[in-house]
Amino acid sequence: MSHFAFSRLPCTPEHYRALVSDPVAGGYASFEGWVRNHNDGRGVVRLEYEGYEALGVKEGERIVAEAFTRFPIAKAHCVHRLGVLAIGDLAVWVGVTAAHRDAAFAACRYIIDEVKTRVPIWKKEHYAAGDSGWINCEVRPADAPA
Amino acid sequence: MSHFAFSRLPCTPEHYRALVSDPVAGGYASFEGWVRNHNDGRGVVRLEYEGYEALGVKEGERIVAEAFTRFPIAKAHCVHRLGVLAIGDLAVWVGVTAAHRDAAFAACRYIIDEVKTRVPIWKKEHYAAGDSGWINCEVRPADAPA
Amino acid sequence: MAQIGIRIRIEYFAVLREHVGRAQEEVSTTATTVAELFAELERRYAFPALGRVKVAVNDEFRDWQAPLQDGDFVVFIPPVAGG
Amino acid sequence: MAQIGIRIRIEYFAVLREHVGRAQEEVSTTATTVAELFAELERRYAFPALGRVKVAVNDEFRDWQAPLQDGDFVVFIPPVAGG
Repeated sequence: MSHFAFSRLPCTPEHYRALVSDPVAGGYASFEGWVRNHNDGRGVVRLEYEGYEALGVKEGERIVAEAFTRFPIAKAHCVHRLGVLAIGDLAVWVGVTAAHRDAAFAACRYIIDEVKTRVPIWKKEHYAAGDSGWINCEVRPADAPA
Repeated sequence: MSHFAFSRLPCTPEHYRALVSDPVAGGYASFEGWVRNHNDGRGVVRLEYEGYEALGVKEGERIVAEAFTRFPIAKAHCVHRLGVLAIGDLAVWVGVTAAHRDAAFAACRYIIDEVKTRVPIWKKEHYAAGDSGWINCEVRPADAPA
Repeated sequence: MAQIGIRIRIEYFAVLREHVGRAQEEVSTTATTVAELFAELERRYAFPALGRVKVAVNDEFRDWQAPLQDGDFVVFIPPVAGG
Repeated sequence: MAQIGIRIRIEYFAVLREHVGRAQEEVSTTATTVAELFAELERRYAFPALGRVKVAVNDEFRDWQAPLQDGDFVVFIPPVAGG
Protein backbone atom coordinates (compact mmCIF):
# COMPACT_ATOMS: atom_id res chain seq x y z
CA MET A 1 0.00 0.00 0.00
CA SER A 2 1.22 3.49 -0.78
CA HIS A 3 1.34 5.87 2.18
CA PHE A 4 1.20 9.21 0.43
CA ALA A 5 -0.93 10.38 -2.47
CA PHE A 6 -2.09 13.45 -4.30
CA SER A 7 -5.74 13.82 -5.18
CA ARG A 8 -7.30 16.10 -7.78
CA LEU A 9 -10.76 15.18 -6.52
CA PRO A 10 -12.38 16.12 -3.19
CA CYS A 11 -11.25 13.85 -0.34
CA THR A 12 -13.70 12.13 1.97
CA PRO A 13 -12.09 11.49 5.36
CA GLU A 14 -14.13 8.33 5.91
CA HIS A 15 -12.51 6.75 2.86
CA TYR A 16 -8.99 7.45 4.12
CA ARG A 17 -9.83 6.59 7.71
CA ALA A 18 -10.76 3.09 6.53
CA LEU A 19 -7.27 2.74 4.97
CA VAL A 20 -5.57 2.97 8.37
CA SER A 21 -8.02 0.97 10.47
CA ASP A 22 -6.45 -2.02 12.16
CA PRO A 23 -7.76 -4.48 14.78
CA VAL A 24 -4.58 -4.09 16.85
CA ALA A 25 -4.99 -0.31 16.93
CA GLY A 26 -6.52 1.26 20.02
CA GLY A 27 -5.76 4.82 19.01
CA TYR A 28 -6.44 6.77 15.83
CA ALA A 29 -5.12 10.32 15.49
CA SER A 30 -5.88 12.39 12.45
CA PHE A 31 -5.23 15.88 11.19
CA GLU A 32 -7.03 17.73 8.44
CA GLY A 33 -6.05 21.05 6.94
CA TRP A 34 -9.08 22.99 5.72
CA VAL A 35 -9.20 26.04 3.45
CA ARG A 36 -9.83 29.05 5.71
CA ASN A 37 -11.80 32.11 4.67
CA HIS A 38 -8.95 34.36 5.75
CA ASN A 39 -5.16 34.45 5.93
CA ASP A 40 -2.92 37.11 7.38
CA GLY A 41 -5.91 39.45 7.79
CA ARG A 42 -7.14 39.15 4.20
CA GLY A 43 -10.38 37.58 2.99
CA VAL A 44 -9.73 34.45 0.91
CA VAL A 45 -12.28 33.19 -1.64
CA ARG A 46 -10.49 30.14 -3.04
CA LEU A 47 -7.11 28.40 -3.28
CA GLU A 48 -5.09 26.61 -5.90
CA TYR A 49 -2.58 23.89 -5.05
CA GLU A 50 0.07 22.93 -7.55
CA GLY A 51 2.39 19.99 -6.93
CA TYR A 52 5.53 18.52 -8.41
CA GLU A 53 3.95 15.11 -8.25
CA ALA A 54 6.80 12.75 -9.16
CA LEU A 55 9.09 14.13 -6.45
CA GLY A 56 6.22 14.94 -4.09
CA VAL A 57 5.05 11.34 -3.88
CA LYS A 58 8.62 10.14 -3.24
CA GLU A 59 9.18 12.70 -0.50
CA GLY A 60 5.76 12.03 1.06
CA GLU A 61 6.48 8.29 1.13
CA ARG A 62 9.86 8.99 2.75
CA ILE A 63 8.19 11.10 5.46
CA VAL A 64 5.68 8.38 6.34
CA ALA A 65 8.47 5.78 6.32
CA GLU A 66 10.38 7.98 8.80
CA ALA A 67 7.28 8.09 11.01
CA PHE A 68 7.20 4.26 11.03
CA THR A 69 10.87 4.22 12.08
CA ARG A 70 10.46 6.80 14.83
CA PHE A 71 7.15 5.76 16.41
CA PRO A 72 5.50 2.39 17.18
CA ILE A 73 2.51 2.82 14.88
CA ALA A 74 0.26 0.36 13.06
CA LYS A 75 -0.76 2.25 9.91
CA ALA A 76 -0.37 5.74 8.48
CA HIS A 77 -1.47 7.58 5.40
CA CYS A 78 -1.41 11.11 4.01
CA VAL A 79 -3.22 12.62 1.04
CA HIS A 80 -2.89 16.16 -0.31
CA ARG A 81 -5.34 17.87 -2.66
CA LEU A 82 -4.23 19.55 -5.87
CA GLY A 83 -6.23 21.93 -8.06
CA VAL A 84 -8.80 24.58 -7.17
CA LEU A 85 -10.31 24.39 -3.66
CA ALA A 86 -13.16 26.33 -2.06
CA ILE A 87 -13.45 27.58 1.54
CA GLY A 88 -13.91 24.67 3.92
CA ASP A 89 -12.50 22.09 1.51
CA LEU A 90 -10.11 19.51 2.87
CA ALA A 91 -6.59 20.38 1.68
CA VAL A 92 -4.58 17.72 3.46
CA TRP A 93 -5.46 14.65 5.50
CA VAL A 94 -3.17 12.64 7.79
CA GLY A 95 -4.29 9.57 9.70
CA VAL A 96 -2.28 7.30 11.99
CA THR A 97 -3.28 4.28 14.03
CA ALA A 98 -1.28 2.75 16.86
CA ALA A 99 -1.73 0.51 19.87
CA HIS A 100 -1.30 3.58 22.08
CA ARG A 101 -2.21 7.22 21.62
CA ASP A 102 1.23 8.70 22.33
CA ALA A 103 2.61 7.18 19.16
CA ALA A 104 -0.50 7.99 17.12
CA PHE A 105 -0.40 11.68 18.08
CA ALA A 106 3.37 12.03 17.68
CA ALA A 107 3.47 10.35 14.27
CA CYS A 108 0.47 12.33 13.00
CA ARG A 109 2.14 15.56 14.06
CA TYR A 110 5.47 14.50 12.56
CA ILE A 111 3.91 13.70 9.20
CA ILE A 112 1.95 16.95 8.81
CA ASP A 113 4.92 19.07 9.96
CA GLU A 114 7.32 17.41 7.52
CA VAL A 115 4.83 17.37 4.63
CA LYS A 116 4.30 21.12 4.98
CA THR A 117 7.99 21.92 4.81
CA ARG A 118 9.39 19.22 2.51
CA VAL A 119 6.83 18.13 -0.09
CA PRO A 120 6.94 20.30 -3.25
CA ILE A 121 3.44 21.78 -3.14
CA TRP A 122 2.60 25.41 -3.78
CA LYS A 123 -0.48 27.33 -2.71
CA LYS A 124 -1.96 30.31 -4.52
CA GLU A 125 -4.51 32.30 -2.57
CA HIS A 126 -7.24 34.23 -4.36
CA TYR A 127 -8.42 37.17 -2.28
CA ALA A 128 -11.83 38.81 -1.88
CA ALA A 129 -10.19 42.01 -3.23
CA GLY A 130 -9.62 40.25 -6.59
CA ASP A 131 -5.84 39.79 -6.46
CA SER A 132 -3.92 36.60 -5.74
CA GLY A 133 -0.50 35.44 -4.61
CA TRP A 134 1.72 32.39 -4.17
CA ILE A 135 2.17 31.82 -0.43
CA ASN A 136 5.77 31.93 0.87
CA CYS A 137 6.92 33.18 -2.57
CA GLU A 138 5.05 36.42 -3.21
CA VAL A 139 3.05 36.49 0.03
CA ARG A 140 4.79 36.08 3.40
CA PRO A 141 2.29 35.17 6.07
CA ALA A 142 2.78 37.08 9.31
CA ASP A 143 1.84 34.02 11.32
CA ALA A 144 2.73 30.36 10.96
CA PRO A 145 0.54 28.44 8.53
CA ALA A 146 -2.11 26.18 10.03
CA MET B 1 -23.92 23.66 22.33
CA SER B 2 -22.78 21.01 24.75
CA HIS B 3 -19.15 19.93 24.43
CA PHE B 4 -19.24 16.51 26.00
CA ALA B 5 -21.76 13.72 25.64
CA PHE B 6 -22.28 10.05 26.30
CA SER B 7 -23.78 7.88 23.58
CA ARG B 8 -25.43 4.48 23.93
CA LEU B 9 -25.56 4.16 20.15
CA PRO B 10 -22.65 3.69 17.71
CA CYS B 11 -20.91 6.96 16.89
CA THR B 12 -20.26 8.07 13.32
CA PRO B 13 -17.20 10.33 13.21
CA GLU B 14 -18.59 12.31 10.26
CA HIS B 15 -21.52 13.44 12.38
CA TYR B 16 -19.27 14.73 15.16
CA ARG B 17 -16.73 16.20 12.75
CA ALA B 18 -19.50 18.42 11.35
CA LEU B 19 -20.16 19.75 14.88
CA VAL B 20 -16.70 21.32 15.09
CA SER B 21 -16.34 22.59 11.52
CA ASP B 22 -15.79 26.33 11.32
CA PRO B 23 -14.87 28.63 8.40
CA VAL B 24 -12.14 30.33 10.46
CA ALA B 25 -10.54 26.96 11.23
CA GLY B 26 -7.54 25.89 9.17
CA GLY B 27 -6.70 22.89 11.32
CA TYR B 28 -8.76 19.97 12.58
CA ALA B 29 -7.20 17.42 14.93
CA SER B 30 -9.13 14.40 16.10
CA PHE B 31 -8.55 11.35 18.20
CA GLU B 32 -10.57 8.16 18.29
CA GLY B 33 -10.19 5.32 20.73
CA TRP B 34 -11.13 1.99 19.17
CA VAL B 35 -11.80 -1.34 20.85
CA ARG B 36 -8.68 -3.46 20.35
CA ASN B 37 -8.72 -7.23 19.93
CA HIS B 38 -6.12 -7.58 22.68
CA ASN B 39 -5.00 -5.94 25.92
CA ASP B 40 -2.06 -6.79 28.09
CA GLY B 41 -1.38 -9.93 26.05
CA ARG B 42 -4.94 -11.31 26.31
CA GLY B 43 -7.44 -11.75 23.49
CA VAL B 44 -10.45 -9.47 23.93
CA VAL B 45 -13.82 -10.28 22.34
CA ARG B 46 -15.95 -7.35 23.52
CA LEU B 47 -16.10 -4.49 26.02
CA GLU B 48 -18.66 -2.90 28.28
CA TYR B 49 -18.50 0.75 29.30
CA GLU B 50 -20.44 1.93 32.29
CA GLY B 51 -20.65 5.63 33.17
CA TYR B 52 -21.80 7.78 36.06
CA GLU B 53 -23.52 10.03 33.60
CA ALA B 54 -24.65 12.98 35.72
CA LEU B 55 -21.15 13.63 37.06
CA GLY B 56 -19.44 12.44 33.88
CA VAL B 57 -21.10 15.05 31.69
CA LYS B 58 -20.23 17.81 34.18
CA GLU B 59 -16.60 16.70 34.36
CA GLY B 60 -16.38 16.29 30.58
CA GLU B 61 -17.76 19.77 30.03
CA ARG B 62 -15.24 21.15 32.54
CA ILE B 63 -12.37 19.47 30.68
CA VAL B 64 -13.39 20.96 27.32
CA ALA B 65 -13.88 24.37 28.96
CA GLU B 66 -10.32 24.10 30.31
CA ALA B 67 -9.08 23.34 26.79
CA PHE B 68 -10.75 26.54 25.54
CA THR B 69 -8.99 28.49 28.29
CA ARG B 70 -5.58 26.98 27.65
CA PHE B 71 -5.44 26.90 23.84
CA PRO B 72 -6.65 29.27 21.08
CA ILE B 73 -9.17 26.91 19.52
CA ALA B 74 -12.35 27.46 17.53
CA LYS B 75 -14.52 24.47 18.45
CA ALA B 76 -14.13 21.24 20.41
CA HIS B 77 -16.28 18.26 21.24
CA CYS B 78 -15.93 14.87 22.90
CA VAL B 79 -18.28 11.90 22.96
CA HIS B 80 -17.84 8.62 24.84
CA ARG B 81 -19.72 5.40 24.15
CA LEU B 82 -21.50 3.46 26.88
CA GLY B 83 -22.85 -0.08 26.72
CA VAL B 84 -21.54 -3.17 24.94
CA LEU B 85 -18.94 -2.59 22.19
CA ALA B 86 -17.41 -4.97 19.66
CA ILE B 87 -13.81 -5.08 18.38
CA GLY B 88 -13.13 -2.07 16.17
CA ASP B 89 -16.00 0.00 17.56
CA LEU B 90 -15.36 3.63 18.33
CA ALA B 91 -15.19 4.04 22.11
CA VAL B 92 -14.30 7.72 22.37
CA TRP B 93 -14.10 10.57 19.86
CA VAL B 94 -12.42 13.95 20.35
CA GLY B 95 -12.38 16.66 17.68
CA VAL B 96 -10.89 20.14 17.85
CA THR B 97 -10.66 22.90 15.25
CA ALA B 98 -8.39 25.93 15.42
CA ALA B 99 -6.87 28.55 13.16
CA HIS B 100 -3.50 26.83 13.60
CA ARG B 101 -2.54 23.21 14.09
CA ASP B 102 -0.45 23.66 17.25
CA ALA B 103 -3.54 24.56 19.24
CA ALA B 104 -5.70 21.91 17.59
CA PHE B 105 -3.23 19.11 18.42
CA ALA B 106 -2.52 20.34 21.95
CA ALA B 107 -6.19 20.76 22.86
CA CYS B 108 -7.15 17.40 21.36
CA ARG B 109 -4.44 15.71 23.39
CA TYR B 110 -5.39 17.58 26.54
CA ILE B 111 -9.03 16.55 26.26
CA ILE B 112 -8.40 12.83 25.71
CA ASP B 113 -5.78 12.68 28.47
CA GLU B 114 -8.04 14.36 31.01
CA VAL B 115 -11.15 12.44 29.98
CA LYS B 116 -9.34 9.14 30.50
CA THR B 117 -8.25 10.02 34.03
CA ARG B 118 -11.09 12.20 35.34
CA VAL B 119 -14.44 11.21 33.80
CA PRO B 120 -16.19 8.45 35.78
CA ILE B 121 -16.31 5.72 33.15
CA TRP B 122 -15.48 2.09 33.75
CA LYS B 123 -14.45 -0.54 31.25
CA LYS B 124 -15.09 -4.26 31.55
CA GLU B 125 -13.14 -6.47 29.18
CA HIS B 126 -14.51 -9.83 28.08
CA TYR B 127 -11.73 -12.21 27.13
CA ALA B 128 -11.48 -14.93 24.51
CA ALA B 129 -10.88 -17.36 27.41
CA GLY B 130 -14.40 -16.64 28.71
CA ASP B 131 -13.60 -14.59 31.81
CA SER B 132 -13.88 -10.84 32.24
CA GLY B 133 -12.58 -8.02 34.41
CA TRP B 134 -12.96 -4.34 35.23
CA ILE B 135 -9.88 -2.50 33.98
CA ASN B 136 -7.83 -0.64 36.64
CA CYS B 137 -9.99 -2.28 39.36
CA GLU B 138 -9.57 -6.04 38.96
CA VAL B 139 -7.21 -5.96 35.97
CA ARG B 140 -4.06 -3.83 36.08
CA PRO B 141 -2.72 -3.32 32.57
CA ALA B 142 1.04 -3.73 32.32
CA ASP B 143 1.24 -0.99 29.72
CA ALA B 144 -0.44 2.40 29.52
CA PRO B 145 -3.91 2.36 27.99
CA ALA B 146 -4.27 3.64 24.42
CA MET C 1 -28.39 8.80 74.45
CA ALA C 2 -30.14 7.52 71.30
CA GLN C 3 -28.25 8.24 68.12
CA ILE C 4 -30.28 9.95 65.38
CA GLY C 5 -29.20 8.60 61.99
CA ILE C 6 -29.41 10.31 58.59
CA ARG C 7 -30.64 8.70 55.40
CA ILE C 8 -28.21 8.54 52.48
CA ARG C 9 -28.92 7.35 48.94
CA ILE C 10 -26.01 5.44 47.40
CA GLU C 11 -25.46 4.41 43.78
CA TYR C 12 -22.91 1.72 42.88
CA PHE C 13 -21.14 1.45 39.55
CA ALA C 14 -19.07 -1.16 37.79
CA VAL C 15 -17.05 -3.43 40.08
CA LEU C 16 -18.79 -2.07 43.20
CA ARG C 17 -22.26 -2.58 41.68
CA GLU C 18 -21.39 -6.20 40.86
CA HIS C 19 -19.81 -6.79 44.28
CA VAL C 20 -22.71 -5.32 46.27
CA GLY C 21 -25.23 -6.95 43.95
CA ARG C 22 -27.37 -3.87 43.41
CA ALA C 23 -27.09 -0.48 41.69
CA GLN C 24 -28.71 1.62 44.41
CA GLU C 25 -29.66 1.52 48.03
CA GLU C 26 -30.73 3.84 50.80
CA VAL C 27 -28.92 3.48 54.11
CA SER C 28 -29.53 4.89 57.56
CA THR C 29 -26.22 5.87 59.14
CA THR C 30 -24.61 7.76 61.98
CA ALA C 31 -21.58 8.53 59.80
CA THR C 32 -20.84 12.26 59.69
CA THR C 33 -18.35 12.19 56.80
CA VAL C 34 -18.10 10.29 53.53
CA ALA C 35 -14.98 8.57 54.91
CA GLU C 36 -16.97 7.23 57.84
CA LEU C 37 -19.77 6.09 55.53
CA PHE C 38 -17.29 4.27 53.28
CA ALA C 39 -15.71 2.54 56.30
CA GLU C 40 -19.17 1.42 57.44
CA LEU C 41 -20.04 0.02 53.99
CA GLU C 42 -16.64 -1.66 53.73
CA ARG C 43 -17.34 -3.54 56.95
CA ARG C 44 -20.74 -4.57 55.64
CA TYR C 45 -19.69 -5.62 52.12
CA ALA C 46 -15.95 -6.37 52.38
CA PHE C 47 -15.15 -4.42 49.22
CA PRO C 48 -12.31 -5.79 47.08
CA ALA C 49 -9.01 -3.87 47.00
CA LEU C 50 -9.61 -1.12 44.47
CA GLY C 51 -6.71 1.29 44.48
CA ARG C 52 -7.57 4.96 44.83
CA VAL C 53 -11.32 5.45 45.23
CA LYS C 54 -12.88 8.92 44.85
CA VAL C 55 -16.22 10.09 46.09
CA ALA C 56 -19.04 12.29 44.80
CA VAL C 57 -21.82 13.83 46.85
CA ASN C 58 -24.88 15.11 44.99
CA ASP C 59 -23.13 14.67 41.63
CA GLU C 60 -19.98 16.65 42.52
CA PHE C 61 -16.54 15.36 43.47
CA ARG C 62 -15.97 15.90 47.20
CA ASP C 63 -13.27 15.49 49.78
CA TRP C 64 -13.26 12.34 51.93
CA GLN C 65 -13.77 14.57 54.97
CA ALA C 66 -16.87 16.23 53.46
CA PRO C 67 -19.76 16.23 55.96
CA LEU C 68 -22.89 14.24 55.20
CA GLN C 69 -26.41 15.59 55.42
CA ASP C 70 -29.73 13.81 55.49
CA GLY C 71 -30.88 13.11 51.93
CA ASP C 72 -27.41 13.25 50.35
CA PHE C 73 -26.72 11.17 47.27
CA VAL C 74 -23.32 9.48 47.42
CA VAL C 75 -21.29 7.64 44.78
CA PHE C 76 -17.95 5.93 45.44
CA ILE C 77 -15.83 6.04 42.30
CA PRO C 78 -13.38 3.18 41.73
CA PRO C 79 -10.39 3.85 39.43
CA VAL C 80 -11.79 4.95 36.07
CA ALA C 81 -10.92 3.52 32.67
CA GLY C 82 -12.46 5.61 29.93
CA GLY C 83 -11.30 5.66 26.32
CA MET D 1 37.64 26.34 -28.86
CA ALA D 2 33.98 25.64 -29.54
CA GLN D 3 31.95 24.85 -26.44
CA ILE D 4 29.87 21.73 -26.64
CA GLY D 5 26.57 22.33 -24.80
CA ILE D 6 24.34 19.79 -23.12
CA ARG D 7 20.57 19.64 -23.42
CA ILE D 8 18.56 19.94 -20.20
CA ARG D 9 14.81 19.60 -19.80
CA ILE D 10 13.34 22.02 -17.24
CA GLU D 11 9.90 22.09 -15.66
CA TYR D 12 8.59 25.20 -13.93
CA PHE D 13 5.99 25.22 -11.17
CA ALA D 14 3.84 27.80 -9.46
CA VAL D 15 5.34 31.30 -9.32
CA LEU D 16 8.21 30.32 -11.64
CA ARG D 17 5.82 28.80 -14.21
CA GLU D 18 3.77 31.97 -14.25
CA HIS D 19 6.86 34.19 -14.39
CA VAL D 20 8.53 32.29 -17.24
CA GLY D 21 5.21 31.89 -19.05
CA ARG D 22 5.52 28.16 -19.72
CA ALA D 23 5.56 24.89 -17.76
CA GLN D 24 8.45 23.18 -19.57
CA GLU D 25 11.32 23.96 -21.86
CA GLU D 26 14.45 22.33 -23.17
CA VAL D 27 17.63 24.43 -23.03
CA SER D 28 21.08 24.01 -24.48
CA THR D 29 23.64 25.09 -21.92
CA THR D 30 27.33 25.04 -21.07
CA ALA D 31 26.50 25.07 -17.35
CA THR D 32 28.21 22.21 -15.54
CA THR D 33 26.28 22.45 -12.23
CA VAL D 34 22.67 23.22 -11.33
CA ALA D 35 23.88 26.45 -9.70
CA GLU D 36 25.37 27.59 -13.01
CA LEU D 37 22.19 26.63 -14.86
CA PHE D 38 20.06 28.59 -12.39
CA ALA D 39 22.30 31.66 -12.74
CA GLU D 40 21.99 31.43 -16.52
CA LEU D 41 18.19 31.22 -16.35
CA GLU D 42 18.04 34.04 -13.80
CA ARG D 43 19.88 36.30 -16.26
CA ARG D 44 17.46 35.32 -19.01
CA TYR D 45 14.22 35.60 -17.04
CA ALA D 46 15.00 37.97 -14.15
CA PHE D 47 13.30 35.69 -11.59
CA PRO D 48 11.56 37.46 -8.70
CA ALA D 49 13.11 37.23 -5.21
CA LEU D 50 11.93 33.89 -3.91
CA GLY D 51 13.69 33.13 -0.64
CA ARG D 52 15.38 29.73 -0.42
CA VAL D 53 15.04 27.81 -3.68
CA LYS D 54 15.83 24.08 -3.81
CA VAL D 55 16.60 21.99 -6.84
CA ALA D 56 15.74 18.51 -8.09
CA VAL D 57 17.52 16.58 -10.83
CA ASN D 58 15.71 13.60 -12.35
CA ASP D 59 13.03 13.75 -9.64
CA GLU D 60 15.41 13.72 -6.67
CA PHE D 61 16.54 16.61 -4.47
CA ARG D 62 20.13 17.51 -5.28
CA ASP D 63 22.85 19.82 -4.09
CA TRP D 64 23.36 23.12 -5.90
CA GLN D 65 26.84 21.92 -6.86
CA ALA D 66 25.50 18.72 -8.42
CA PRO D 67 26.96 18.19 -11.91
CA LEU D 68 24.68 18.25 -14.94
CA GLN D 69 24.61 15.64 -17.67
CA ASP D 70 23.10 15.72 -21.12
CA GLY D 71 19.42 14.77 -20.92
CA ASP D 72 18.94 15.65 -17.22
CA PHE D 73 15.53 16.81 -16.06
CA VAL D 74 15.77 19.79 -13.68
CA VAL D 75 13.19 21.46 -11.46
CA PHE D 76 13.82 24.56 -9.36
CA ILE D 77 11.66 24.45 -6.24
CA PRO D 78 10.51 27.78 -4.77
CA PRO D 79 9.52 27.82 -1.07
CA VAL D 80 6.73 25.28 -0.61
CA ALA D 81 3.36 25.84 1.06
CA GLY D 82 1.51 22.58 1.46
CA GLY D 83 -1.31 21.98 3.91
